[in-house]
Amino acid sequence: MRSLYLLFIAVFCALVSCSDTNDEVVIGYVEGLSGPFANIGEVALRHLELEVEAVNRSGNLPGSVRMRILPFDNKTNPQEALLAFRAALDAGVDYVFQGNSSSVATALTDAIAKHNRRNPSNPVIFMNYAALDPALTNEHCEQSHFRFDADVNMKMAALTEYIAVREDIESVYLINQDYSYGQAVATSARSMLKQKRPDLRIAGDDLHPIGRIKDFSPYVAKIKSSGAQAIVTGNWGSDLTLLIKSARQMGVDIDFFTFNVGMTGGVSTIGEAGIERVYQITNWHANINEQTKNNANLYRSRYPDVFEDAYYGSVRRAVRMLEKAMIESDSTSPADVGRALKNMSLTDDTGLVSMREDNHQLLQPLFVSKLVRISAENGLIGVEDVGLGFETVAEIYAEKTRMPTTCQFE
Amino acid sequence: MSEILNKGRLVLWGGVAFLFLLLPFVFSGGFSLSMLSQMGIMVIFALSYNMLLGQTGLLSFGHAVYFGLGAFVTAHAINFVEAGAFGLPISFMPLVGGMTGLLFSLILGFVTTRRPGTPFAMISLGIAEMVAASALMFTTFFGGEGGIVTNRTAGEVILGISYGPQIQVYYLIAVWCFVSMGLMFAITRTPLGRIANAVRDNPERAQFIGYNPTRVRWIMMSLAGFFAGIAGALATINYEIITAEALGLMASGNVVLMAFIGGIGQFWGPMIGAVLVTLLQSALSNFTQAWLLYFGLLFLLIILFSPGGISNLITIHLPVWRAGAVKRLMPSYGFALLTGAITLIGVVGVIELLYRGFLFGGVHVAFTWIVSGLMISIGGFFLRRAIREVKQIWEDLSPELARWG
Amino acid sequence: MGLGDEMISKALSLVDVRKQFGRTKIINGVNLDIVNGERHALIGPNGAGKSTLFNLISGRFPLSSGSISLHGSEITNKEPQVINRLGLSRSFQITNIFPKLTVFENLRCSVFWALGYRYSFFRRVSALRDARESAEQTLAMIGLEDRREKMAGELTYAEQRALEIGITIASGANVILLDEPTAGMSRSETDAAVALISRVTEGKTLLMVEHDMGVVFNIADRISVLVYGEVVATGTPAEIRMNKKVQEAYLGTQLEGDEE
Amino acid sequence: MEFFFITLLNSLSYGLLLFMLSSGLTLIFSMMGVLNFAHASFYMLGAYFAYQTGLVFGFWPALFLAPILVGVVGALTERYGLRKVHKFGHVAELLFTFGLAYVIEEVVHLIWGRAPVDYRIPESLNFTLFTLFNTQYPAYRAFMMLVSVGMLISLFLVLTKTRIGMIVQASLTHPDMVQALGHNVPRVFMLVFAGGCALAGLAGVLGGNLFITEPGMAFAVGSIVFVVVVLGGMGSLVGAFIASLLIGAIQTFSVALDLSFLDLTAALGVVIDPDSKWYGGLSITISQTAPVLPYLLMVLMLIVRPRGLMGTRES
Repeated sequence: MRSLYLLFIAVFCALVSCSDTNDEVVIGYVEGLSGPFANIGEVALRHLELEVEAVNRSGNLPGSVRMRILPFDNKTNPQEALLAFRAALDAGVDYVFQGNSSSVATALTDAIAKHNRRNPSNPVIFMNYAALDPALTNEHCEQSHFRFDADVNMKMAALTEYIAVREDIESVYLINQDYSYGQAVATSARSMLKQKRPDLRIAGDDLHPIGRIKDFSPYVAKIKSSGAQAIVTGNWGSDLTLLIKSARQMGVDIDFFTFNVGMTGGVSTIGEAGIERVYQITNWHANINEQTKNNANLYRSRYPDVFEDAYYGSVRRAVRMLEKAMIESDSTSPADVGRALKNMSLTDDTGLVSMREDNHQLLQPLFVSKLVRISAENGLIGVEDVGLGFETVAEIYAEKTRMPTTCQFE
Repeated sequence: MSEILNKGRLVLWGGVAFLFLLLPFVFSGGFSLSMLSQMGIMVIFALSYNMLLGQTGLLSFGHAVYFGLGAFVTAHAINFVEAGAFGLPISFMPLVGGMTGLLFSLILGFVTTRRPGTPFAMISLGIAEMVAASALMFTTFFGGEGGIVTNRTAGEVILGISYGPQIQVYYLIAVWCFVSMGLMFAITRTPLGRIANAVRDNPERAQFIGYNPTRVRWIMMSLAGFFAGIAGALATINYEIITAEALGLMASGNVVLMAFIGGIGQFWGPMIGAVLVTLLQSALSNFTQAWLLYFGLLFLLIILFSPGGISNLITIHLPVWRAGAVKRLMPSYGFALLTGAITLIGVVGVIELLYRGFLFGGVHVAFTWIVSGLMISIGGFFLRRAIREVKQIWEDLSPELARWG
Repeated sequence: MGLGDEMISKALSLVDVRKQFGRTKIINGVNLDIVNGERHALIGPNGAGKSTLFNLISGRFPLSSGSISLHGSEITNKEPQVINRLGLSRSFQITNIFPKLTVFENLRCSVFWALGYRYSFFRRVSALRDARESAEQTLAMIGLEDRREKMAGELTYAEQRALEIGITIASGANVILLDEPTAGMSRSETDAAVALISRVTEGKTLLMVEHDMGVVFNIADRISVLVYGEVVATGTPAEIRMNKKVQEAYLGTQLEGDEE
Repeated sequence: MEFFFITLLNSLSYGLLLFMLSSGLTLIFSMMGVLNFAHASFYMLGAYFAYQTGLVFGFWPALFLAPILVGVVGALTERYGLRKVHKFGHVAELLFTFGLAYVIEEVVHLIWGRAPVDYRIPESLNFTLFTLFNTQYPAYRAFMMLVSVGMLISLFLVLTKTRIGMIVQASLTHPDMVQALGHNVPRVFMLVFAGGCALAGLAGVLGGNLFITEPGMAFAVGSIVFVVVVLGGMGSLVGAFIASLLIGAIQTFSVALDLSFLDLTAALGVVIDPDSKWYGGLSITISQTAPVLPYLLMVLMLIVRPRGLMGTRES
């Protein structure tokens, strides 16, 4: 009922153009809350809520102000997102959180930057916790945009560091969704593997239309006949699940290096088919150390009835850095906070994370982890209550993921 | 010079212009202004769609293709202007979109308009699928996931108009919307417009009065593509970004819903639909996550009970109004409204409970369940009676109304 | 151009026209000349192929073989709209109008092409005086002035039949084909229809299919009899009445036909 | 060789699944003239019903129960929805099913949530049937093929050997005549609609666990089924069968073709620089376009031969 109340306030404010009061920082959560991707939006909203509650409990913000979340539905559509952004502005939002869908993120980055240029007295900051398009911290970078997840190239750099030491893998197969994100994964995989493992054979490089393949078995047959020992894929959602299930059904014993398997519903639909075979590259998972396990349990105890488990480490980092920036700048105004965020560092549950000044990209350790069965012996925390969890197989230091940038702030 | 410039119509169009002028003063918030701009764009788009469905009888599931292509080409054109490659004021950019829409609908229309009905619907769906798929694949032109970003302030500042502030963009849209509405209305009053109606009603007979139905459909489709392109260009200017979603199947489906909910039988029906649907999508979605469900249910209800859409509901009451019989309908309408509202609240209660129950789990709301259930059953029971009563009065009235036809 | 008087005086000329659907032969080599300005009736028992012949002439169906010319120019297998533009207009046995247009609009649409407005989308119909006057003239002729603004689909059957004829003649085509204009009408309605037909086809060439012999003998200058896809006789009403073959094949067995 | 045989088997099983989906649509389309936009939604309902009933009764009863339940939903849809809209014409009917697809998807969200549900292949069928060269062929795929062939045969028997089947069959080609003969055509319509939906439901039961059961599954197959029906020809089950296998083959085999325009230009001696503006467009391979090919085929077919491969009527 709480979220109903929040929604009500949001709309009410949108209609009567009320402005925020001084003792509150309004965080606009502009995310897809209806339609096919609504569940992901809900999950991240709960992460955000948990962190904001923690910040408010500690009460360290200057002038003992509190953070308040206003959710806005962007329907996972760039145009609708801009409408939602207008509504958020009317409601007095100073900080916008968004992450699912790079097309929405691009639209928002651009719209917020234009808004800030046209209304310098009332700037807004965009906290991007999951949109991975490298352009956002390169050619499309903006002063007002900060990214807290690693982008596609950084993740690929980390993943290829790991593949470089896996000498048992002699050939890999690239299969990706045919749109800019999948194409970016394929391109960076090709160039980085060539550099780090010149001996490695790329047995195939397929792009398939996104969300349209029902039966992956022809792809699997092709992969099988190529003799590859591992698959590198940026696929997400059913395109990933179907690929893995199909391979296992046909008895193709092969490693999967993925970006998004831990997303809600991923593990439970892949299930046993993925044990010991599916790897992911992320900035957070539950079984990195005792602290991350604690945080995972916190999430579970705050939301005992929900289906998913903690996933978004970057939401946590975004909120914590926002808090720290407000305390350090002794202000809650986006202009000051933005300056403080620019080169901020923070020790989080996985270690030191720091914001790059030159392109507003967070540098953080990344982890390659493997899907395993959890048991009392290994003491791992499972996800989605199916007896499976992730186990770290490699940690890639933050500096290793620093990429050259073309970003030039105006 | 009689028909268009007659007094009544002049007053009506003047009123519309005045309304366009006045609206931003009433709804001045940033969100309201953006929503009004969106409505203006959708009004053009829905009206252009109705040139196909309502006026020519072509059910298209791919009209957003022309909207989207117009929008993309405009985005590139604005970027060329910014780069100094050529100079066209932003105010006239919609023409670029329009010509793009026209070009593509000329090409695609040539091969698709030979048959109306289901084959046409299927071809349009197939073409829409192909265009949408290519839009994701060809990232050079369509910009990939990020789409094409533009800057509407790229042109020179003319008369203090930079198109920086939203209000200026709103008035640009308002002007184009008004002009497009006028043109599209005028087309219905031309020989082509009338023959399009004839082809819709009876394509075979049209042949025997000298017309080639395929040619008529083709021309109408091209004109519809032109106006869809204008709408697309305005969307580019308004949002300053255009992504592949704009020409996807969802966008095409959306305009079908708009036109049909508003009513395809009257020229102004789709305008109501565009305004209402935009309002529902933007406002209702802020209230509830189940807005898509309500939206779908509304659509089904309209098809089931008023296939002429909302505009038809209004039109059938005109004779009643003229006959001065509104008073006789009032009590039963009031009764139906009351019982309908009760039922609706019950249904909304159940739906919201389900959504929330599954999202946040274990909400113990037995009381709300019972109340909602009671409201549905009691409200529904009386609603049926109310509807029967309304029907009865209509039947009683019909001989009287025939005179006022 | 070498066209003799003989050719010019023929409004419509059918040479060995044949049509078969699958293996079923419907029209078996019809030769028929319709003289300019005459009123010609086509009669014959059910299934003789009268309506099919109309459909062949007006371009609705393609011919299997043979040729048809209109005022000396070839129209074989041309599209219906092309034939119509050459001055041949037809009505249908089953009412074929534009149900969601008003009566007036039905008639006005029928004159646009003939007046040269084609696919124009930059002229206002209200400004087209000639179209309006022409439509109003036809409206008066078919006697539906008081139904002017009514939806054609809401008219009574007899009114729709009148409108059907109105649409057919509105464009001023000089060869008119009427397919059973009085089918399904009462006696008095039929009389009105006959009067209407005589009035509107004044000075034009008329070819009509009709079952009602009263109507046929009342209107027609000449009559052709079609039996099993062949013309067995052509002549004046008096000649046809006397013709033995016709009496055997047609009049003797079945005078009142219903539908083909 | 191994690739060829495995892909052949895969294309066959995919084609048969498509046929299960499209046979129902063809029946409905040819009899009622309604292109059921919500057909794929009934496929989805089949999967979800099977998941739900499977939780209680297990997979085998669900295999029968779920299609029946979907059929009931279909019958109700026809009785209280389509039949009322019928008098407003085909466009209204089409739009009704279009709206219904929206509503069904949202209702599925409402009941089962937006994440995929864990609908699994039953243990008794989760084994490798045989190993061809060294690729395993899962038993469940074979089972699916068996069921669809069984369905094909029983559909054939029902249509040719039973009275109701005769009426349905006659209605496929001569709907007016059947009506004239005094059959209760509305009831036949309802039965056909329910039956068509049940067939889609059966496909859902079998496809839901082989692939994935989630709210997006209807959209993923929605339009491909239309392609099958249009390609095969309206009113022709045989056509639908051929088109299903054809599309199955096209989609599976084209995956293997890595040819692109670049290869063509390379063969002509022109090498395109990867940095060139045109590289992106020209480097698209046939395998990338695989899923678009059916739509291209459909559009071409509608333009060239609108009645489809085996169809008898245009619409």
